[in-house]
Amino acid sequence: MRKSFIAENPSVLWFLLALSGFTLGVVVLSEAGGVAVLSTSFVKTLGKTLCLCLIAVAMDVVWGYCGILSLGHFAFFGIGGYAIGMWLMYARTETIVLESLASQVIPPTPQEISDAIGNQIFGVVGSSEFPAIWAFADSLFLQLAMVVLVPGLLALVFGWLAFRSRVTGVYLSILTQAMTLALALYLFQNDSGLRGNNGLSGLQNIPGFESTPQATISIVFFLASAFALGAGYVFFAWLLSGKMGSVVKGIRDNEARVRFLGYNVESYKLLIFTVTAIISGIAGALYYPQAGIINPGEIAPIASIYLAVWVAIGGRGRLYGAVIGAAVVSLLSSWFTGGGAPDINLGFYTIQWTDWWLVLLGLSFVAVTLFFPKGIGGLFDYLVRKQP
Amino acid sequence: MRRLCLALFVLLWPIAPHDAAAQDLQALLQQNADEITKPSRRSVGEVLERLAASGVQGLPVFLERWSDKGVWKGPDGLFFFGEAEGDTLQLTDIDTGAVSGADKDGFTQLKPNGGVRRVIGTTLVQFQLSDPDPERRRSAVEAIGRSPSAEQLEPLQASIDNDPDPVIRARKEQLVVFLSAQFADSTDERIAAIQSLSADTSVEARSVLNRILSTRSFITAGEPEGNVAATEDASEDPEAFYARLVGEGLAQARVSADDIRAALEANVSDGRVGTVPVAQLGTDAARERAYTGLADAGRVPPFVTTAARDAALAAHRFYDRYDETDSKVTDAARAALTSVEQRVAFAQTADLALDALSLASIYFLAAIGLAITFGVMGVINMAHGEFIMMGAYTGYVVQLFIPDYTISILVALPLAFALTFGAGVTMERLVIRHLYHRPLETLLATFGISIALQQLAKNIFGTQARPLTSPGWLDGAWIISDVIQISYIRIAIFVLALVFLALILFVLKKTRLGLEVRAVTQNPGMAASMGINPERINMLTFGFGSGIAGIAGVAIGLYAKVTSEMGADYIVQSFMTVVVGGVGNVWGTLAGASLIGFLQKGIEWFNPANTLAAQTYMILFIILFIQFRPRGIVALKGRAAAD
Amino acid sequence: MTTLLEVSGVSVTFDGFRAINNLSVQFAEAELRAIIGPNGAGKTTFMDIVTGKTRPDEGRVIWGERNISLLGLSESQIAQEGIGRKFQKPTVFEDQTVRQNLAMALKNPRGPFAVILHRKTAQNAARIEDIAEETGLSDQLTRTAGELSHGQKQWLEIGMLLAQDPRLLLVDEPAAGMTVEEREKTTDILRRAAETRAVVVVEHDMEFVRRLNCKVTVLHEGSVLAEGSLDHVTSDKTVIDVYLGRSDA
Amino acid sequence: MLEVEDLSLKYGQSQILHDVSLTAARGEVTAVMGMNGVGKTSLLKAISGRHGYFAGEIRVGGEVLNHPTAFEAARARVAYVPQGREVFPMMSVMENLETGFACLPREAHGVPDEIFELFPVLREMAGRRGGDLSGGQQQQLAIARALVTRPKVLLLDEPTEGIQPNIIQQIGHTIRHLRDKGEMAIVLVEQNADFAWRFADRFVHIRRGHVTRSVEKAAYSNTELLEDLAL
Repeated sequence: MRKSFIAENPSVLWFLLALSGFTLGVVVLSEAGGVAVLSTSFVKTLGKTLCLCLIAVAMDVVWGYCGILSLGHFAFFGIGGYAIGMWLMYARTETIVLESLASQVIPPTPQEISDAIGNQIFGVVGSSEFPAIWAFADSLFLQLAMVVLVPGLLALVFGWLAFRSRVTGVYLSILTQAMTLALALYLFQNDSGLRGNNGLSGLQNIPGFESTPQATISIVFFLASAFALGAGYVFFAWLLSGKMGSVVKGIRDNEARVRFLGYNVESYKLLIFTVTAIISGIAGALYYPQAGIINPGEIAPIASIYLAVWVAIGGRGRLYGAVIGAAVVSLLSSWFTGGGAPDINLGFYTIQWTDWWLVLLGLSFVAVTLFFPKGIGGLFDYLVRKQP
Repeated sequence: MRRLCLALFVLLWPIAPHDAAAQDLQALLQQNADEITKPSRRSVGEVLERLAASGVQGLPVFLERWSDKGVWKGPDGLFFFGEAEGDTLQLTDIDTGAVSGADKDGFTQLKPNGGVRRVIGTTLVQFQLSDPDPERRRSAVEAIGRSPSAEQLEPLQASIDNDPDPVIRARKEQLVVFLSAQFADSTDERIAAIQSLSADTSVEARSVLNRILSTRSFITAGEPEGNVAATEDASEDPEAFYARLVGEGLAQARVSADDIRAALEANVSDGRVGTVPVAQLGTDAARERAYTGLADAGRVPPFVTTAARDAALAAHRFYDRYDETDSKVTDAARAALTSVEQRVAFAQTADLALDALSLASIYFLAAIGLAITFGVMGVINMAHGEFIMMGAYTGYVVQLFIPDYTISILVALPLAFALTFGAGVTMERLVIRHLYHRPLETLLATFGISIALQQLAKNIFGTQARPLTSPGWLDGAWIISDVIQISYIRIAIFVLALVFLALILFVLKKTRLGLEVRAVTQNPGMAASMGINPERINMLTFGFGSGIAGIAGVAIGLYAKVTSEMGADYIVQSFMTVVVGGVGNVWGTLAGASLIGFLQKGIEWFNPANTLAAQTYMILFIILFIQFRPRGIVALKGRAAAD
Repeated sequence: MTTLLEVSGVSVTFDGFRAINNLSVQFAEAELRAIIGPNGAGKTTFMDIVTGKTRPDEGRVIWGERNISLLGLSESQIAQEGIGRKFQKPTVFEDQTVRQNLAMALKNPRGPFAVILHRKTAQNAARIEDIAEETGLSDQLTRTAGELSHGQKQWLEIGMLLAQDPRLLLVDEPAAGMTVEEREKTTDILRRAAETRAVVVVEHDMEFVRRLNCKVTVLHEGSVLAEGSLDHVTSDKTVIDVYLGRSDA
Repeated sequence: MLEVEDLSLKYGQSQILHDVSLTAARGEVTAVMGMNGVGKTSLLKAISGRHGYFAGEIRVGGEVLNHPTAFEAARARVAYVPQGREVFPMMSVMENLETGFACLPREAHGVPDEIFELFPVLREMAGRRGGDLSGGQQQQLAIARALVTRPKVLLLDEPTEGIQPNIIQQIGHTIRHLRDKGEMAIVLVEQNADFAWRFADRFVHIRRGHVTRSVEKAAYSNTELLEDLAL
């Protein structure tokens, strides 16, 4: 069966080959790999980009394949980041606190340790109590479970409400945007239990590996991200390869027809919505340890809009299109906004790309929507069709 | 007695000028020279009474100068008004007003102490209450309002009837009630005054009642004494109550976790505390054991056990006692305060409703343009928020050129409309037109425009907030009572929303354009068959909707900050307004805006400190609301609603 | 002949307009039936009610030997009960191949997890071949449905209905826009299908109905005007009046 | 006045009309006859610009309308009364009539009294919403609305469908009155044989998208008409 799956989907094989080649190249060229052409921070950028590609693939499945323009998937991404961030921050603070308490004459009690950690983490929002949602923060296993469970449950409940009442199209998009905004506003509060707009920080320090250089850690996370992207890609390609793919695309193209064929459209949408939310959460959990910091601004509705932009530019309805879109646009973004692009001197005005990149992005997005609805991925069709 | 005397005097003061010639002030002062030179808080009252009783002229001026340390005593014992200039004094005769100079030597300045000055001040106020100058009377009345005291009651009462100014008289009457409630001699008088306050929601009246009801906490081993306000239940928070016992010296302090650690740290020897090895001290149980060992050895204070604590608490009663001893008075005050608080709550509800109304106006202004384009063309314009922003920046730029805020606003409103109208038409022609019947694509393309416009604004105007100053006549607030007030700017926005509602209804119902717009909304195909150019209507509608956004931007900019991101703050709310209200319907948008405005204020009322939480809950509510009314509050029925 | 579907006393009103007015009609197992009637007679609304798209204001819709009421069921549940529907405009999934279209319609478990784990079987493949054969699409299986001609799309949709293996097939204007040869072929497909199940055809084209050679129900203003053979109903005076608009009607 | 030559059109991929030609003269009523679904409505939609066509030519008063949009057809004075009336449901009767001003110069804005004389009921109902009228009243409103545009060609799609007999009579008389005025060509799509026979001057039969007969009333008989329409 696996053989036939690959045989029917040669693009999966090509993608995995390309990803492996890229991964190998980066590892060899990194500081940890010895050649040290790529700086650690650039390896991190690449690792983060892979995570963004993964969520873009999820977005493509829910939008490009199932026709639900969700403006909420970055919220799930953020939740995944918060879930892992809680453990990272707790465990690291615990290490620091234990070190400082070790110099005391008598050993600390568990209560004293917990108070000290709470003080460290929540002092910034004027509190030292541990909120209920941190109940499992000391357990890596449970927080990893949260990475999957919280986005999954949220998507399940929200999706059930939305699909049940047959909210579709533009309305659904706006509803998902409202959900994202509600979550962001909630997190912005100081008493949300997640440090308000300070967010969680110091996530690049992995507890237990304090002495490992960041160069090595960055490569480990890069590899993990590459693996997650590859696995996620294959998973979605497999999910959509057979009859499931037919039904899901059928829902996108003609929901009523699928319903009259006897399929319960709502449960399919719910499944796709929830599964992609979970993958988004996993992508977030890999992204933020590389980014080092997460705050509610990351969840703001605009982030999910950018996600849609990547997928649209890359080409909807094909998984590699989403990967290309996310990689190209987000890398270009960091190149332009990071001062990598040379300024253009017009004589009377100098175009600084740090300022003008977003204008360019916005307008090119309009152009893509108007003139190239198939995005960059559409070029492949063109090439493939030309050959025979 | 003294008070009555004074009152009588004050009453007669303006009408019956005494035989001034009979005695001049200097002579009178000389008779009381000792007390005046060295007044004490106790003696000065009698002196003042004597002075006042004489009815001599110029006394108020003297009292004022005395109180301000402006009276000097000469070597001959005469009093002068004096002003020191270096070593010399400029002297003014108290009776004649003749001015002379003198060397400072030999003169002593009278420096009454604070207590004395207060007594002088009180007497002075009594004079001022009947002063012919209304300004002085007013300031005297306000002085009483600021620091009321018992002895002011009678002179105040006495001065009412002869006051020619109705405003001051009313204020005096009000203050008399306040003072009688607190200081009247008979209980009945006080209760009557208190009862008359039960309809007064002013902060002052409430503070009078609260002052009457002021309490202090007491702890007793026996029965509570005096006018008991409430007894407290120590079991609610035993530690806190025990701490009060400790604070009163009635019990021994509990040993805290910190105390234990400090004691243990101080008593480590040979790696042990008592018999417990230090390494084991990482649990509360072990620490307690070690501490008990120390306590048994008498080296640290013993534990106060929980049982001992509870026994101590049981042996004592905690209660609040009114400072006012008469329970009839406090009962009346309590009843009056309850009634006042009910009224205050009612007024607060009204205030909240006004607040909600102005918020609803803003949402209406922000959303109506969107509703029009959405309704007529089925197009979602994500750049609508950026049009709001453009309007606000237009206002800002106009103010750079036109310094007069009133004129600049009047210029900015039409200019903002024109600019955003143009922007809307351009966008419709270049982008939207090509994407009809592809609503999700329109959503995306307008995202792109929104991103570009936002960054463009950032490039031009920078990231910091720009001011859009409202004209002076919009500053301040319309104060209806101490509880209900509403700023003029919000009233202006409310009026603007009403004007726009009227304008939009007028355009839609009474103009040729409106007729054609409605025809296209209801049946685009048939409208075209009637010769209506759908492209022109779409273009104009889009322009009109965008233009309104521009005007909304000016209005919002007046009370909120103008930033490149302000559009994003309103866009989701605007969509919610349209979706909740029902698409393509002015009244629906109005209903949606009202619902969201009132809802948000309502939630804020439960949790006033946190507007973010209010917004979160509001959005959750809306998500649930759409479950039950997916087509919004005002859902069009039948053909017009199809698709 | 047992009753498969019984519609009795059904009425539905849209904004004061009575689209269906106290309609009662029955269909038997393995029956071919044509429903004709002028525009606005309520033919499409009748189908909407049976397939669960529209909820009637009153009346009963009873299905099968277990006498299930269809009114409480969702569209997908009704489809799973064995009622297939073909729309007036051909609605096939144009992005997918003919084979995928048919595979999606094949009678198999409809739950998402069953669908994910569903793998191709020889039995299913054979069934697809059979249906393609029956609808004349054998050569087209690998083509994208969007590339088919109008007639082929109509057949594909009928094929999808057959793949569902329904007990009742509701077919809305299958011959619209077809050439003469295509019409004939469509008639054959429908008549063959009706050998094993009930097939209800809504059609304007009298010649097409004549060729179906079956019992005809005439709808007018939301209720049944006449029922019987085509010759019987076309000689019915009220039917002629409705169709030809005799002013003395 | 109206000439249609070899018109062919498709719905999606199915061809509905094959080389349909007809001529409608000023001061005449041309009846387009045929069963449901033969393409009569499609023909009117093509002429009124509501649906595209892929071959053929449409001329009004000798001028070619080159694939007009609905708006352009209206400007060329082709007025369309669609099947199902399509009055604007949320607008008053008066407003419905006023939509017809769109293709008139400003000075011509005004509902001619003649319209209220033809349809007195509309004057009574002027303030009522279009959606609240009965079917017959809506039909009268739709015709009146078309007349407001001062048409050269009036396209009527089944004006008698679902309407009580007395109103049918009234509509018939209106059509006759308009014909006698001789200002416009009237194209009447009908299934009602009696009605068509009484008010039409020329008959065009369409069957399966082809014109099967085109004949003047003088050379035709009621019996032949019924035969042509036979079920």
